[in-house]
Amino acid sequence: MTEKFEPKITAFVCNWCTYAGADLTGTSRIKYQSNVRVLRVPCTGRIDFMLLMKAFQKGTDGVIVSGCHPNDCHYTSGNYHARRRWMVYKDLMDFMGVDTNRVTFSWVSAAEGARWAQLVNEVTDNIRNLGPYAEYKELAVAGIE
Amino acid sequence: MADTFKLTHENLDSLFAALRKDGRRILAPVDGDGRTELNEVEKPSQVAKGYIQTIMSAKDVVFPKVERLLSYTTAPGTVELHDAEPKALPTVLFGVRPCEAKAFGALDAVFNWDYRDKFFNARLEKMAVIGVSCLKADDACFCTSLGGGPADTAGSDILLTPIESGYLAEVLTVKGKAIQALAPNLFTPGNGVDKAAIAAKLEQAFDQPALTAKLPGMFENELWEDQALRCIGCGACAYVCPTCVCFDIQEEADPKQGQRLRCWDSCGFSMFTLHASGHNPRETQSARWRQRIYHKFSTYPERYQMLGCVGCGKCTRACPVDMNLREHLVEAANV
Amino acid sequence: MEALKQKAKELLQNGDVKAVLGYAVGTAGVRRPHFARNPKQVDALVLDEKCTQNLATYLTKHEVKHLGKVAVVALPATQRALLQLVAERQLRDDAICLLAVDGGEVKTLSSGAEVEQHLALKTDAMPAADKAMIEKLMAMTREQRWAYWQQELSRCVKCYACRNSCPMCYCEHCTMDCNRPQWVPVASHALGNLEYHMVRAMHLAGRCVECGECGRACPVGIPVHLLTFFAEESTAKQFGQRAGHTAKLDYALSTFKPDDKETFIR
Amino acid sequence: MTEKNIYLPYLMRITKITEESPAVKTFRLEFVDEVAAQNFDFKTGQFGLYSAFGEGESTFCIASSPTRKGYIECTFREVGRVTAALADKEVGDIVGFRGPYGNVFPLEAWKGKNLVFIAGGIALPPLRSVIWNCLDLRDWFKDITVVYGARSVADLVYKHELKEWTERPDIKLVTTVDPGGETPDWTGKVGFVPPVVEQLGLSAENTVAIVCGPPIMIKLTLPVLEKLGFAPDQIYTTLENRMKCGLGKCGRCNTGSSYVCKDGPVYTLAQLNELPAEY
Amino acid sequence: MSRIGVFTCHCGENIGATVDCAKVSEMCQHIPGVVHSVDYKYMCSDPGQRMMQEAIKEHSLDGVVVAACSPRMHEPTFRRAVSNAGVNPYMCEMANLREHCSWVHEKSEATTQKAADLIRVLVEKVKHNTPLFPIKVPVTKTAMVVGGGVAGIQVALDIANGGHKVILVEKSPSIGGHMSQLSETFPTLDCSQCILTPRMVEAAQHPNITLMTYSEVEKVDGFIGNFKVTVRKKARKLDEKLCTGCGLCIQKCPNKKISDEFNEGLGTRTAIYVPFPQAVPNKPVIDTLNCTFYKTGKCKVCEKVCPTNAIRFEQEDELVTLDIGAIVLATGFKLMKTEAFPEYGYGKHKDIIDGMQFERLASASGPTAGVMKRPSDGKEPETVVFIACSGSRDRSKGVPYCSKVCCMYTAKHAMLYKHKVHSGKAYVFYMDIRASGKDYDEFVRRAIEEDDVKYIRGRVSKIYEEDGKLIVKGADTLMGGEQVEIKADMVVLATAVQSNDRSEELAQTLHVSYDTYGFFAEAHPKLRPVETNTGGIFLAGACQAPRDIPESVAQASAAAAKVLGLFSQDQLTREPIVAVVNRQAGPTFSYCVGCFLCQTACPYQAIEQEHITARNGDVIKTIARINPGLCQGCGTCVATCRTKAIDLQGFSNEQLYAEIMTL
Ligand SMILES: Cc1cc2nc3c(=O)[nH]c(=O)nc-3n(C[C@H](O)[C@H](O)[C@H](O)COP(=O)(O)OP(=O)(O)OC[C@H]3O[C@@H](n4cnc5c(N)ncnc54)[C@H](O)[C@@H]3O)c2cc1C
Ligand SMILES: Cc1cc2nc3c(=O)[nH]c(=O)nc-3n(C[C@H](O)[C@H](O)[C@H](O)COP(=O)(O)OP(=O)(O)OC[C@H]3O[C@@H](n4cnc5c(N)ncnc54)[C@H](O)[C@@H]3O)c2cc1C
Ligand code: SF4
Ligand code: SF4
Ligand code: SF4
Ligand code: SF4
Ligand code: SF4
Ligand code: SF4
Repeated sequence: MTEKFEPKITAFVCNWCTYAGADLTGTSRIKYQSNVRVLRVPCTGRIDFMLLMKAFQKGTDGVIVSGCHPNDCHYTSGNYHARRRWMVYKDLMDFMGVDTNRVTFSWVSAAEGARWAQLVNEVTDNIRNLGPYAEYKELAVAGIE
Repeated sequence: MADTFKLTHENLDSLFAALRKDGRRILAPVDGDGRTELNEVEKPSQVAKGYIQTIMSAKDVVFPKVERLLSYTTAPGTVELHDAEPKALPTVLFGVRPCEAKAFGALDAVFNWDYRDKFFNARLEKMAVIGVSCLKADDACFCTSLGGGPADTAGSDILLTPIESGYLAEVLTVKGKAIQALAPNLFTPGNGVDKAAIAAKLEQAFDQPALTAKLPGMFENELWEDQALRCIGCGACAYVCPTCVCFDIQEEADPKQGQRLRCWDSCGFSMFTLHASGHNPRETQSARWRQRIYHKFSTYPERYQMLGCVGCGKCTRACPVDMNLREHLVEAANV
Repeated sequence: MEALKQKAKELLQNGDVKAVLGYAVGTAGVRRPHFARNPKQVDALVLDEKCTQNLATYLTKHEVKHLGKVAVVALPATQRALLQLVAERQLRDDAICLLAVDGGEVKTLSSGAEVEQHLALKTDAMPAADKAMIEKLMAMTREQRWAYWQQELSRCVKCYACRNSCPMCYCEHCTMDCNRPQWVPVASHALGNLEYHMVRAMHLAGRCVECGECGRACPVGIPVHLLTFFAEESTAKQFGQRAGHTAKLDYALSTFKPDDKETFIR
Repeated sequence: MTEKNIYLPYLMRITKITEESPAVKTFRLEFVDEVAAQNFDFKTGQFGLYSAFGEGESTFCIASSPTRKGYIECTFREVGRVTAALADKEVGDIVGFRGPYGNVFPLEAWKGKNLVFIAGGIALPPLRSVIWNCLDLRDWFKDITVVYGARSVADLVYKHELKEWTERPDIKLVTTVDPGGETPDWTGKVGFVPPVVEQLGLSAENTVAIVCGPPIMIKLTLPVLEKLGFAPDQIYTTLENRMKCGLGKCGRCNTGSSYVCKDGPVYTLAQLNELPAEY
Repeated sequence: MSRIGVFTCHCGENIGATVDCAKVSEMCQHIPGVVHSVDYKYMCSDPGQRMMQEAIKEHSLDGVVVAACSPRMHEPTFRRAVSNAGVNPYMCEMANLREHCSWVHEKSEATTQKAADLIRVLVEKVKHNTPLFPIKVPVTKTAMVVGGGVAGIQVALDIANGGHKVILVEKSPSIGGHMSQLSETFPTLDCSQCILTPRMVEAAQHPNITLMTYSEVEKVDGFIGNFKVTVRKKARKLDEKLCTGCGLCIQKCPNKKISDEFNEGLGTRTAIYVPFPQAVPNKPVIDTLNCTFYKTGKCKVCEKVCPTNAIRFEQEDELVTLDIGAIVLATGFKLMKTEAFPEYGYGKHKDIIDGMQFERLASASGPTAGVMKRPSDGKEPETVVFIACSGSRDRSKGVPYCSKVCCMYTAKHAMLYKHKVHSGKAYVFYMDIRASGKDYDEFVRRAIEEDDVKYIRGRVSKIYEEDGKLIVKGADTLMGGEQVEIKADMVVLATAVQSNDRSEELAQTLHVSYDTYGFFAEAHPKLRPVETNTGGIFLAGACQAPRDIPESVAQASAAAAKVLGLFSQDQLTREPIVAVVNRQAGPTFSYCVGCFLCQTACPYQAIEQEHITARNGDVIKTIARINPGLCQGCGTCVATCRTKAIDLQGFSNEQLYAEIMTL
């Protein structure tokens, strides 16, 4: 493999804050790296941990999960529920040996266009340094005779 | 009739070396973490001592828990199919018990009944069994009730019976002979040891032919519901069973490519026969439990003129709620 | 023991219950669940430290529900499971009849509230060995933990004994059975096994009553209970809510506090 | 020795799709491979496993008649993962097909007899194959009567063919819909299948009845047939136990020692009476 | 399905300059399911939309992906366009090539590739989209206002004037709330009764308003547009229709020494009474706790004197169930009691009073007819100390929040006192002066500058009695913490504004959220300040947080506007992005096992129980049901449900799964 490693980043973002924030990044013409693919959901509350699991199966090297800041949830408390879910899921992933450096949880509001760009760049650089997340990807082909 | 030889411990060491040199992997029961399971070994010293049975059966050598049946790539308007070739490694199964050795016959009956299953056959062909007779039996065992026995030769290519200073070796089949031919001088002439005297003693627990004869008339007996009440409907018994052959075919795919996998399944699962309409021919756990018994002791004899159970007792040992098959069969036989 | 048998017979004879679910001696002396449906079958009941199964598992099974009211010989873990089942509306008070044995005394607990009261007197923490194992795992590097679980889970055959023996895995249609979409691969390969156990542990976070039944049930000896224990401890530690302690719903993952910690959030 | 992979399907191209009723479609499938097409043969009553690549396989009977060469047809209802994926397909798309499997309707044995086909709902497909087969061998048989019922007019499948059968003199078609399922211009009967059968005044004499439909319909129709004097071995039906392989291996479809995939799907009532009721 | 069209927009140069749109369009041609893929300069323009509609017809497309700007911008546009071409609007998705791609990346291969990827993901989504139809909910155009303070009265009047029926439920015998107790009001010092009473009368006489005083909400079922509210009409022991309000009964009632709530315990009333002379309705109630007849079985004087025979001793509470479309909560607040302060003697000193008591002392209609007399001995107080922030902004002993009105009413009180007792001295202890309303700071200045009220910045540490005087000890922080000691005749504590007793209970009855202090929670602190989380229930006045009159009234009108907006439709049309619980054939009926763990996760209490019954009525299974009238489509329940029994339309499991699988 001579090709330079370009990480695959998947972002799960809520419609009202982070997606809108990322829109603002666009309208402000702030540049960031193009590795990220954004999946829009209504609310962080909708982000089932299984979605993250599947993203890793499909070879994502890094995941961003982001939504409204606490107290700013469009649905008042979806993000609070999501936050608890992440707290446990992150713990569990770590316990099972999944690399939690591969998941970045964040709050990016609709006003934080610059923050979104910064977040994506940080995560992309970080994952580029960590290298491909082979462990999980390889699971998908292992164990079949 | 089989040719009987002696195989000393040292010679067994050499036989292992010879087998490995011939490019075969040797799978044998190995102790670890309080369990005895089949694992690849290099020398006899690695083989577990004192075990009665492994928990899992050896069936995954010929019928792995997941196996690729085919794969394909798709693009708009086209599908390209790729046949799958089983990765059948030359394998010697060492130390499996006579009951388990016999079980391959029950698998063969299903896999080659009418349609021949190339995956099973490719693996079976590359496999040879060096069975080892049992000197001990436990409360789960009931091979003798099913026409087998602790030193039964059926299914083994070579059957070893431990004797002082080594083994009595019965070379039983062409495959057995081929193994012997790898190092003929290791097999020294055997004398007339009384196998039966050495092997474990296990009383016949019930009259199987009589049971088989009466099962068709007992279908509606409430015994089944009584017995099944404790069963939690998991797949442990089927998954450890050397003869259980039920499988599921599953698709794993993304928009561009996919593969079709065969994986173990169990008739005890509540979804096993469930239709999309919600209709389920075997709605209750008792119906599913009954199916397990009938399949092995009524359907098999009728269909394949053999039993679908070898009395190894693995299911009993694996069952989290101690559904003792022997005990249940005795109960049925006494109805 | 005699008191228990006496009580069991009484209940059956009076028609208060249709069966008494307890333990009996099984193969080679192991203890097995035992349904005594008539006074004669009561005689087989035993109760000693070898009895481990969480009998609450049976209370949600169709076939057992079908019997009618069942009295259950209840270890503390069984009681916790029952409370959680009540909280999750799987059992109504009028279906509860637990026989809690303390020394020679048999106590009949016939409502969630009574069980709650009874349990409050008991402390029955996670077995030391399991605790130690979790600590040992956490002391490893992440890579070592990954290797450990990969090794352990490679033996899993997806027989679902762990799930089916779990009192809290009562779902009629488990996520694993969900095929639209097929969240978790059915096959028991590396991915299918990891994801199955990950999903199950997440489902037990905040719901696991720490009976350890799943780990005990596993025919190939995978300590899967460590996963659910860990998930439960994680919720208990972070949110102060624990499963199996109250008959009222107090599920950590469907409630929240605005000031839950979020140090990991950037 | 390389054996054939019995799980490998034929690739088939969809050449025609008919929307029969809401959620029910008929595919006409032609072999992609010429040679396979040449060698392929089946008999009425048999079934196959159809693949939607990406989702899996599903079992349907072959709904076309073996007398119509060059293609096979299947009719299916969208109920789950595979059938939904199939329902998404377009003309020109490729699907997989394994088969034919199972036993057949004994047309030879029916020679010289009257035939009564009784079908309910989506269960017409297996009968459609045999009906067309019989019509194509019309002089083998005496009277052919078809009773077909559906929940509502919209649920009737093969509307074109029903029309054709009505117009043909050599087949008597009676259609009925459940009360409430009729439309203003409905000319057929209104009522459930069993009473409609009873009113027809059929004679069991030298007649075979082929019954296919939801369990409840079958259950209520059999007594009617018995009353009319049909003996169990004069009544045929097909079973639809769940199956994964179709090859007598996966272990799902058996009822007693009879494997629906091999000994079925066609059974006489006499045979079914011998089997445990696990279907 | 799966005849999908992809329409890639250049957005002039906005996308086109960075992303190779032609190439993207070409790449999309090869995605399975895509039967048509084109690019165009301005997709949102009329010709662009027309082109799209024609393509839909020509290629019989059943799904569309528009690759253009943010869906937050033009999703409605394109969904409408698609819909006009005969395709369900929810079969259209937008890939965001502008904000999420061309505007944030440099022109490159990778950027073009990303554009194609974004489209591919959405094509997979569209394949799993299903046509959705707006949800219609009927609206009962009757509002209920709970609480008849100034806020509640204002809401009722606004809605009534908007042409809709209003039911105003007030728990006490008269409407008016706290404002009716006030003497004069800041910042204008006009007489509270004078401005409020006309409103009260207007409300009582309005043809669209039904007053239900002496009544409380017992139970609320249903959802926005369709509530069923059960109200308990407490027994007045009086036939309201017969009573003319003549007051004879009150005059003759022998039981005259009952402490008077309206006068905050500073006066007395009879057992049959109206709370205050201007009460609306002016019909008495019998206080059964204090009535001699109820205590001894004898008396019935009132019955004898009543000229219209209106007294009904046997009358019972009555439960009335009403169909209501919207509810406005305006239940106000309560004041912290002086008993709460150990350092001020636990309310034992009669001359340490709270703000409301001072209002009554100052009120012309109050127990002293507006003459300044201190409660203990009726003497005119020469020195009065006012202590602001009594309990407010006090994390340790009181409440952490600012009660908002105290600064202002304390200034008002000091002024009123000075106006009545010209020689008197008024001191105010304060922490900060928060006077940020219109004319508010001027008002405080006036107190200090014109009326010579002495403001001391600091806390009072202790008050004790000595020689008939109240010694007030405190520190003046502006003078470097110098100790001050004032000998006062009366002390007025500006005690904290708190949520009403039992407000949590009421919130639970109505399924609205409340904060730690029992104030009802607004749906969004900034953008939806008068709505609650529960659709169709709104907030006005001090029940949401401490508020003064202008704010309460403004909020009341805002809530009324929301109700009128809701009532302007015969049916509510809601986006079908709602959760649904799986249903299927028996014997399973649903994947739902009825654990109801999802119920507490839902921010909108949209999850109800549904019983699946056999023909004979036996409950076979109890499962969750999502009320589409309440569900807002956040999807939190979907992620909570273990068995995947719930799914969210528009963002379903299959859709998201398909998106990920194509990553
Ligand atoms: C011999 C035979 C002939 C059949 N002929 C037809 C036919 O002509 N037309 C037709 O529409 N259907 C027919 N069926 C039923 C059809 O096989 C099922 O409806 C279909 O397999 C559902 O598959 P699915 O993958 O879409 O459902 P899934 O998403 O997989 O879920 C539904 C589950 O029900 C299972 N299932 C299996 N067998 C049946 C069954 N018999 N009925 C209902 N569910 C079943 C499926 O395997 C699956 O596991 C036939 C079945 C058999 C056995
Ligand atoms: C001492 C003091 C002086 C003040 N002076 C001024 C001033 O000068 N200027 C100014 O602008 N503001 C002043 N305020 C603030 C003012 O009183 C409030 O802003 C105003 O009363 C709020 O009105 P409301 O309708 O929200 O609540 P409230 O006036 O409290 O009215 C609520 C009503 O709801 C009723 N209620 C409560 N619970 C229920 C229930 N469960 N069911 C039915 N009915 C119920 C109550 O009986 C009451 O009638 C002062 C406040 C205090 C404490
Ligand atoms: S059924 Fe049990 S005893 Fe029989 S072969 Fe299988 S595992 Fe052995
Ligand atoms: S018999 Fe035991 S192992 Fe088998 S399904 Fe029942 S509980 Fe599981
Ligand atoms: S694993 Fe989850 S979905 Fe499955 S039974 Fe257990 S709790 Fe239910
Ligand atoms: S019991 Fe063990 S082998 Fe079976 S599914 Fe659970 S972990 Fe896997
Ligand atoms: S929808 Fe899911 S979470 Fe809600 S009650 Fe049903 S099973 Fe439980
Ligand atoms: S989607 Fe959100 S609002 Fe709707 S029912 Fe679920 S949790 Fe409640």
